[in-house]
Formats: sequence, C-alpha cells, structure tokens
Amino acid sequence: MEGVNTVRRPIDLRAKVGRLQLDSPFMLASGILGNEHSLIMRAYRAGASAVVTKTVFNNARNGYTPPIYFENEYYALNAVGLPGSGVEHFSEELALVKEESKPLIASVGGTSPEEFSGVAQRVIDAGADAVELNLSCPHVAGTGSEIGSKPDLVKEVVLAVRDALPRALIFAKLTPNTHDIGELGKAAVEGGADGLTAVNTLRGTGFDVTLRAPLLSHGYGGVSGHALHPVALYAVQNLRTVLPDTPIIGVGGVYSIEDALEFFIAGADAVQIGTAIRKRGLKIFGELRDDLATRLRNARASDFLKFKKELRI
Amino acid sequence: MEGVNTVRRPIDLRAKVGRLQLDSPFMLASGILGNEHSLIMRAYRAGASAVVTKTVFNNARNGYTPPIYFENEYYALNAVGLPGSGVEHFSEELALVKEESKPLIASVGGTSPEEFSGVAQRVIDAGADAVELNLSCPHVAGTGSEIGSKPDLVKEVVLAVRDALPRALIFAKLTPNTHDIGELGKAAVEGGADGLTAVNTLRGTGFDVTLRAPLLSHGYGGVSGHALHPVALYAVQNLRTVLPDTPIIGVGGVYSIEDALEFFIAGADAVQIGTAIRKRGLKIFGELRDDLATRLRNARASDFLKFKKELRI
Amino acid sequence: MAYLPRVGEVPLSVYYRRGRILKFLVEDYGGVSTKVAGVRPNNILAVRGPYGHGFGLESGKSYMLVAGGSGAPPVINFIRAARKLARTRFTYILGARTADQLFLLKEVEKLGAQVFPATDDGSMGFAGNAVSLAESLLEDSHYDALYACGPESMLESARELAEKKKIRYEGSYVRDVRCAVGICGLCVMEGLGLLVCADGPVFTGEVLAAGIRK
Amino acid sequence: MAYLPRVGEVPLSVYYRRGRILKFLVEDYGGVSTKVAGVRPNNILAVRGPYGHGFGLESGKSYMLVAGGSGAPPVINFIRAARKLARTRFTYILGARTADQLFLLKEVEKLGAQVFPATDDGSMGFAGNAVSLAESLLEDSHYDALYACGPESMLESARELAEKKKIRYEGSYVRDVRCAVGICGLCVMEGLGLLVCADGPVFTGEVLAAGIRK
Ligand SMILES: Cc1cc2nc3c(=O)[nH]c(=O)nc-3n(C[C@H](O)[C@H](O)[C@H](O)COP(=O)(O)OP(=O)(O)OC[C@H]3O[C@@H](n4cnc5c(N)ncnc54)[C@H](O)[C@@H]3O)c2cc1C
Ligand SMILES: Cc1cc2nc3c(=O)[nH]c(=O)nc-3n(C[C@H](O)[C@H](O)[C@H](O)COP(=O)(O)OP(=O)(O)OC[C@H]3O[C@@H](n4cnc5c(N)ncnc54)[C@H](O)[C@@H]3O)c2cc1C
Ligand SMILES: Cc1cc2nc3c(=O)[nH]c(=O)nc-3n(C[C@H](O)[C@H](O)[C@H](O)COP(=O)(O)O)c2cc1C
Ligand SMILES: Cc1cc2nc3c(=O)[nH]c(=O)nc-3n(C[C@H](O)[C@H](O)[C@H](O)COP(=O)(O)O)c2cc1C
Ligand code: FES
Ligand code: FES
Repeated sequence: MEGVNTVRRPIDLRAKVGRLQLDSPFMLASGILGNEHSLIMRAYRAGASAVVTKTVFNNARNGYTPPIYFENEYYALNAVGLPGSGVEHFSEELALVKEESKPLIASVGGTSPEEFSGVAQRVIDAGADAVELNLSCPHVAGTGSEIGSKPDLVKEVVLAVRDALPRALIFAKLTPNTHDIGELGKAAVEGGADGLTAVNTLRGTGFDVTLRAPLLSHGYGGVSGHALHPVALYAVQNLRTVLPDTPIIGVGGVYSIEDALEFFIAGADAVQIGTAIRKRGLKIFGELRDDLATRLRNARASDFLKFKKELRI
Repeated sequence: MEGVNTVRRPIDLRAKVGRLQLDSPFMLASGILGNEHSLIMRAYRAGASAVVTKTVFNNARNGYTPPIYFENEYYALNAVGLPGSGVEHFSEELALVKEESKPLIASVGGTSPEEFSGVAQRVIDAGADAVELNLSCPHVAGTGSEIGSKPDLVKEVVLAVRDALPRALIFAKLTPNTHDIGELGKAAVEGGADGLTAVNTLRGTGFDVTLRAPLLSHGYGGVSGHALHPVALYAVQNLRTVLPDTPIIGVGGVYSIEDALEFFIAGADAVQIGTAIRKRGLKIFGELRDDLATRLRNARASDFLKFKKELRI
Repeated sequence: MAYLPRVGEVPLSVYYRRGRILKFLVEDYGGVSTKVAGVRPNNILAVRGPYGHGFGLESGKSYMLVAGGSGAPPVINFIRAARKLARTRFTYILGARTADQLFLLKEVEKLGAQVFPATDDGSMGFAGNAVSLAESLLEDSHYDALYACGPESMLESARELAEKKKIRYEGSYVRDVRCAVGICGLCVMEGLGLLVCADGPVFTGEVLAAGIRK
Repeated sequence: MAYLPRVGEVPLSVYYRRGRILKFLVEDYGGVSTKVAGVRPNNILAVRGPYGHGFGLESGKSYMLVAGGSGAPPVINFIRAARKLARTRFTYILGARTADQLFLLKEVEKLGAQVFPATDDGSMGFAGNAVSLAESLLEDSHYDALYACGPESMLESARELAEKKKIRYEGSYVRDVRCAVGICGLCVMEGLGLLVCADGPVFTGEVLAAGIRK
C-alpha cells in the first residue's frame, strides 16, 4: 500500500494563481530571456514554474540603441524599447516551445485595444496557455503605462481581449507609476481579467557624471531590482485589500526566499523573477525551490498553499 | 588692496533656487531633524545651506506608534505620521531659530486649501523665509499625496497660499506616485508656486518574515534613500523639460557628491538630503561642500552656478 | 526597542543579558507598554538595538546612584560593570511612591550591592524622595559623581543637587523615541539639539547646561 | 562595449591593451559604428566589459585560425597568448574582399606571426575565400583545431570544414548585443538557448551542434 512506510511526506511546492497551476510559485518575468524558444526552454529546465515571454506587438519593433541596461547595487535601470520581430514570427517561436507540463504565458503589447486583442488571439492560437497584458512598460510612447495608468483605458483593453478570447486566461500587468494601483486593478478585473501581475518597472533615470550622459540611450527607463521591492510589495498589499479574491502575481526585486515570502505575506499567490537573474543566473529558480522547501520543513508544513495561507496577516 | 596677491580665486559654492539664495546647494530635507529650533540650528552649524522644517499642520497630531522607520542597504521605509504640536507651538520654535544668513523654509501641511494657507501665513509671520507645501506625503489620509496627485487640487492649494501670501516664496513638494509628474509641476506653477521640490517618498511597504508583521506599524509608508534616487532623477529631468525656467530642488537618495551631480545634470538647482543623514550624520553637509569644491577645482571652475550650467546636457 | 508584532514598539532598557536571555522592566503607561507588560510565555517580542550609550564609568571613583520608579535598569547595568572595577565605590538609592513599587530591588542585592530604599509614603527605608536621601548622604561623605534615572522632575532635582555639590552629574532621559536611529528628531532634548536615541539617553550636567554642543 | 556618450554603444573587441591604452578595429556598418569610427582625438569613448570569453587555448596543440573582415581582433588576442606557449603552433589566415580591407595585417606581423592573406578579387595572397585557403592547407598538414571569426556565412563554412576534418571548431559569433550582461536575451544563439554576451561570443562546434546545453 502506498505511503505505509513514509515517515516524512514529500514537500508539495505547487502553487495556484486562479486557474493557473504551477509546480512552484517561482515564474520568469517578462522581458528577461523570454524572447526565443530555446531560451524559454532553458528557463523551464532551470526550474521556472512558468515563463512569461518578452512582450510581443503586432509588428516588428527595433527597440532602443544600447546602452539599454544599467545596474548598481541598489537597482537596475532598463529601456530596451520592446524590440521584437512581431507576432507572426513570435508565434512560430511559441510553437517551438515543447513543454507540456509548465504554463507558457505570452506577454502582449499594443497601442490600441484592437492591437492587444489581435496579438492575444494570435499567441493563444500559437499555443500560449495565458496572456499577460503589458499595460505598464514605462518607457515606450503610446503603449504600456501610458495606457495602463488610466483605469478607463485599462478596462477597455482588457474588455477587448476578453471579447476576443472568452475562455482564455488573462492577466493584466500593472504599473506602479500611479497614485492608486487599486483603481487600476479594479478596472482590469471589471474588464474581465482573471488575475493581476504587480508590478512593472517604475520610471527612473540616472547619469554618468564623468561622461555627462544619461545611463540609457533612451534618456530614461524603468527601475527594477531591490529598489522596486518595497513599492511592489505595497502594490500587492493594496490590491489584495481592494480585491480579496483576485489572483495576484507579485514581481519586483525578488532575489531571495525572504523577498518572495514578503510577497506571500502581502497577499501574492506567486512571484516572478527578473533582475535577480543577472546576479544569480537562471539557477535561482532551483535555489528558490530548495529554499522554500526548507522553510516549509522548518515550519513543519508539507504544502505551500497551506503555508502561504498561514503567512497572511 | 584686496585680492592683489591671490593667485587662486576662492571657490564660490553659492546656489540660487529662484529668489532663494543659498551658500551651497545642499539643504536639509523636511522631516529629518527639523522639528525643533536647537536641532535646526545644529543642521545649520553642520553646513546645511537651508533647513526645511518638519511638516506642520494647524493642530497637534500624534503621528504613528513605532516602528515608524526601517532601513536596509537599499532603501529606508518610514511612516512617522506627521506628528507635531501644531502651528501655534511651532511658530514659537521658528522664532527661536537665530540664523540670519541662511534660509529657513517651513514645510506646510493641510487637509484643505484653507488649512494650507492658514498655516503658511502663520509660519511666514513667525519668520520663515519660505514655505514648502507638502503635497506629497504618501502615508497620511486626507493630506499629502492624496491631494498632491491631482493637478487640480495642487493648483487649488497653491492658489490659496499665493492669495494669502502674495509676496512669499512658495515651493510645492511633489509626489513621485503619479504617472505624470510634469502635470503636477505645471499645476503648481499655474497656482503661483515659485519653485518645485521633487520628490517626496514613494509608497512602499515591507514585512518581517520571521515575525509575520509589517515593518511599520502603519502597515505601509514611504520609500526613501538609494531606491528613490533614479525615480527622483527622472522627476527632475521631466519637470525640467516641461518647465525649463522653474526653480527645482532635487531630493531623493543623495548620499554622495556623485548623487548630487546627477541631480544637477538632470536640471536641479539645489538638492535636499534626508535619509543619508542616518548613515553619514549631519557632517554630510560639510563633506559635500568639500567634495563639491574639489570637483570645481578639478574642472578649473570657480563658481558653482557656472559649473552647474555646463553640466547640463 | 521592544516590538510586539502588529501592536507597537517601546523603548526599553535591557537590565540583564546572558546569551539569548534578555530581561526588561516594563512599567504600564497605558499604551503599547500595557500590551508589552502583558506578554506571556511563547508570545514573540522582537528587539532591536542597543542604541545610544549609558553612564560613564571610571575606576577609582565613587558614585552616588539614584533610580526612581522604572528607572532602575540602566543603573543596574552600571552597577554590574562598576563592581568589577578596582577602588570603585557606589551607593545605590532606589526611590518609589511605596514599597511594592521598589522595582528590581532583589536583582541588585543579588549583585552583592546594598540598596538604600526611599519611599514617599515611608513604607520602606527613607521616608521621602530619593534625591533628598542622596542629599543627606552627600552631606556625610564625598562622592565624585551623581548619576540618576527616573522621572524628569527627579532628574532635575538630582542635577541641581550635583551642581550645588560641584560634582559630576549624569542623567538618563526619556523622550518620544520613535525611529531610535537619529533621523526623525522626535526624541530631541529641547534647546540642546541632541537626541535621546543617538546622543543619549545619558547626558552629562555639562552638556545639559551648555546648550548645543555638536 | 564602447559607448559614445549621448550617441550609443557598440560591442567591440579590444585587440590590444597596455595600461590605459586600448585599441579597437571598427567597421562602419552605418549605425552607431559610423559615429564610433569617426571618433577623433580628445573625443570621449567609454568602455565597459570585457564580457564573455574568447577562444580556448592549450599548449602543445596546432591551430588553424581564420579571420574575415573585421573579425581579426579576437584572433589577434589568441595569437598574442598562443605564441608564448611551448610547442604551440598556429597558422593565421586573414580574408577580405580586396587587399585594402585586410585589417590589422601589420599588427599580427609585428607579433612575429606569419599571415596568409586571402582576397576574393585576388588583389593579394590567395584568390578566394579564407575558408577555402584553410581547407587546402588542412590537406597538407594536420591541425588540432580550426578557430574562426568573421561573417556568419564564413563561420558556417569553417564549422563544416572542421566537422569534415573531424577537428575541434570554435567560432566567435555576432548577435544583437544590447545589455551585454545576460539579461535581455536579445543576443541569443537561436535554438541553442545560449547568449553571445554571457555564454559566448565564442562557441565550440560541439555546443553549436548539440543544441541546448545548460
Ligand atoms: C531610552 C529609554 C529607555 C527606557 N527604558 C524603560 C524601561 O526599561 N522600562 C520602562 O518601563 N520604561 C522605559 N522607558 C520609557 C518607556 O519607553 C515609555 O514609558 C513607554 O514607551 C510608554 O509607552 P506607552 O505606549 O505605553 O505610552 P504612551 O501611549 O506613549 O503614553 C501613555 C501615557 O503615559 C505617559 N508616559 C509614557 N511614558 C512615560 C514615562 N516614561 N514617564 C512618564 N509618563 C509617561 C504619556 O505621556 C501618556 O500620557 C524608556 C524610555 C527611553 C527613551
Ligand atoms: C562580441 C562582439 C564583438 C564584436 N567586435 C567587433 C569589432 O571588434 N569590430 C567591429 O567592427 N565589429 C565588431 N562587432 C560587430 C559590431 O558590434 C556591429 O557590427 C556593430 O554593432 C554595428 O553597429 P551599427 O550601429 O553601426 O549597426 P546597426 O545600425 O546595428 O546596423 C546597420 C546595418 O548593418 C548590419 N550589420 C550590423 N552589424 C553587422 C555585422 N557585424 N555583420 C553584418 N552586418 C551587420 C545591420 O544588420 C544593419 O543592416 C562585434 C560584435 C560582437 C557581438
Ligand atoms: C531588461 C528588462 C526587460 C524587461 N522587459 C519587459 C517586457 O518586455 N515586458 C514587461 O511586461 N516587463 C518587462 N520588464 C519588467 C519585468 O518583467 C519586471 O516587471 C520588473 O523588472 C520587476 O521585476 P524584477 O525586479 O524582478 O526585475 C523588463 C525588465 C527588465 C529588467
Ligand atoms: C523619517 C522621515 C520623515 C519625513 N518626514 C517628512 C515630512 O514631514 N514632510 C515632507 O515633506 N517630507 C518628509 N520626508 C521625506 C523627505 O523630506 C524626502 O523627500 C525623502 O526622504 C527623500 O529624500 P532622501 O532619500 O534624501 O531621504 C520624510 C522622510 C523621512 C525618511
Ligand atoms: S527617535 Fe528618531 S531621532 Fe531619536
Ligand atoms: S545582450 Fe542582453 S542577453 Fe546578451
């Protein structure tokens, strides 16, 4: 008989973000190595429970000239400019991702509700398990947070995608560049989003004093990493308060299991990891899994979902 | 005759923020040690070119129970809750500040345009050289960024203060918790502000994972220090673009002369220092003066105003 | 600073520390201190610090020590250090309204020190306040310094006494300590420009008299 | 990465470094490289890096080295290291369309190495492409490895040649390097899951053939 002699039950790290089933709460954030099928596969193999792809638009985009990334011990700044070869080519990449057991989430961009819904339809057709609407990139004109900072536009975009894809899993990725992220979250949910991703980067800039030049060719960009962490935690805490039952993915400055646990205390169901990969490599996914298992063992818990519930204040 | 034998002209660190004359560009930020006359005097003696007081309201306020402050290597979080004994008592403190040559700037709070203008009038009567309107504290209900994130309210408050004090020097301190700080700055200038202070803290929070408790008793607070630096630089850069001639004071994560120079490149006329005082003490003011003088010497400049102009991109 | 998670934090002196054991004396003032005083075994109380500095200690000197109410903890720390020093003498006066408020009396006796109690109601030891007892003892013999911790009014009379006797004074002061790390300014010693959390809580008579020093 | 302030940054190989002097070879591709190629004395060009890793080097082996176009720099670095090693032999082929595009030929001769030029138009040395010259030299004598840097089509034929000859292959690849620190994914070697900036720019024939490795 099964389990008769097991003195210790195995640790169950599975997480759930609404209908999204994950083998751990640690996902790869959009824009980090998720632009090509073999890189996506590499992230899965390293232990990411899901991959969010680089944001894709209908047409090809060049993005910005380097320098596009800067990092110091406190934060990273980036303005990549959402380069990509457009949804047609990207759909082929998605089709090449052969990973049945782990969700593939396509990050969808657009400058209009129509572009968002059109691209979303294409990526779902190409095999994506869910879409994450990038309503939050802070450094590209006409898209991202220019749309995503206005509750009515957020709702309009989500509605359009929901109309086109009545049964698809839709996440809305929100911007912290706002005075009231709760309003943005509510608008997304009213539009029909299944869940929220909080947050994208904060607008920021920096200068090389010796060169008298901006650190990024675009002049400014998005702040991620440690600096974003407290802001992202507040976003999740606030969203959890105004939307007690909405699935929420926390993202911003997760470098360690402690950082992730803060998100779970704040009310997140899973977390995404971006900037930390620069320092810790994709192996961070395996390490976080191990660290979480250790925490569960130390707390005499066998199951992440229960453990997480008990963490909540 | 004076100066006949001087081979090297002395370095002139004087700065100007509109009508505000400073003996250096390094001011003390609001809420840091600026709540009592002897502390204010201590800051002047340490080399601060101007002091912005703790924000004062019409009536006494308790503020929050500790813990009100948390710091790690990346950022500080605070939610002090704007405690104070009210403008009546505070006016007595202001009157005790005996420093003729350095400006004293009273930070003014309120929950209505009337409270702002009433308090502003009282502190100017008590001897303040300027007011800085706190339209940006992110963690107190009914005031700060709840008012300051809406351009129309910003304008209304500034107008009320301008009406009450036609000739006073008025700065509006802005919040970074917005999608468009340029709009907030323009509203303040339309209301009659002489200049802008950018920025106050970003909303943020954090948790002690072991204790399963928020780091601050208020549940969330404001992010300052290193993490705020790129966000504050963006704010100044953006304000400088939309308001080429408006005096701007940069604040957020100045720990070193490099940090300050970034603000000058972005377009600030002076900077305020807050959180860094925890690590470096009030002596940071003297040290920054020395460091700036060295930079000027190395650049064969003798005059901060000219040097600053040449820094601009 | 002692933090009762999700309730609040109060500044408290640790009067005993061995390994992972810390001991506090907590007076119930009606706010967070009430909750902290109500802590039971297995409750979690988090501690950060220590911040600031205590009483100055030099070997070969004699100290008149005065504690009032819940002011004993820093004085106990001083006694623990002082009794190990050669030719160092001290007299410890513990004052309270009434006998059962003479906190940590036994703790000090266990250190091998004698305690001179003073109670307002005369229920134990000297009848009257602690500083008056100190004054009368100072008439009999010389001390190099007078150190005090207790209510502000007691500290003020102790300071005046030391001034009168022309001996060194140090007092441990209480203010509105919130950040505890010298950034918020709320614990300022008014008129001195000094902070209880970072520059104190112990201040010398000289500093107190001289106004701004730093 | 070489940064022309307020203009842009291009990935460039440093082929010479002594103290504070760095030397680059810059081909003008029409974008930022045009501006970088136009840099004049007293202009400021900022450098970050180096990132990634170069060709593998073992003593006692013989190397066939093939550079095409502006691909000489990494090969020059290899030669500088290889000539100091005992029993280590190499042959250097530099290919270009025409004689005046045989970049850094002198630089290598100054290192005491012989250069076999190959030009498409036959204006100097072997008439034909560099890999064909390599192939004919490989017929005469054995080499342990074939290393190449140049246009992708050249790299591909070099890789095939090495495969045919069953010798080790390494090539230095160019992709869209932007962050240069392994975070943006734009410099991916398609299908390999490897990054030119962090895992390359040099990849071995094995890795290239095997697909995802890490
Ligand atoms: C450095 C330092 C060390 C301290 N060490 C100790 C210690 O070891 N043991 C201890 O019991 N206390 C100590 N205190 C004092 C203690 O921190 C405060 O009494 C406590 O914070 C009060 O908390 P509360 O929230 O209950 O009171 P609050 O809610 O802040 O105040 C309730 C009422 O009590 C009054 N009150 C509060 N504290 C005092 C006080 N100390 N004296 C007179 N009136 C007061 C208030 O004015 C108010 O009216 C120390 C204080 C400092 C600054
Ligand atoms: C690791 C590494 C090291 C390099 N070292 C050197 C070096 O030492 N010297 C050097 O000259 N170059 C080197 N390169 C190549 C160089 O970085 C690019 O050629 C350069 O970035 C082009 O910049 P651009 O902005 O002018 O061109 P872009 O504006 O990006 O492109 C202009 C046009 O040229 C084409 N193009 C650009 N680069 C190439 C290329 N390499 N091959 C073919 N077509 C191209 C583009 O597709 C486009 O059509 C290196 C590249 C990498 C990845
Ligand atoms: C280099 C880089 C590129 C990014 N590109 C995207 C993107 O294409 N779409 C998107 O929604 N977010 C993008 N982001 C934001 C991240 O997904 C994430 O929200 C943010 O970086 C915060 O998480 P972190 O602190 O773990 O990096 C990018 C971030 C970085 C650093
Ligand atoms: C403990 C603390 C208290 C503050 N109190 C106020 C305040 O009363 N009024 C105000 O306008 N800003 C207040 N601030 C914000 C600062 O003035 C400043 O805008 C912010 O901290 C960013 O600067 P920094 O990174 O140099 O600290 C406070 C900041 C801190 C850390
Ligand atoms: S408690 Fe904040 S400065 Fe002392
Ligand atoms: S250039 Fe960004 S990953 Fe290589």
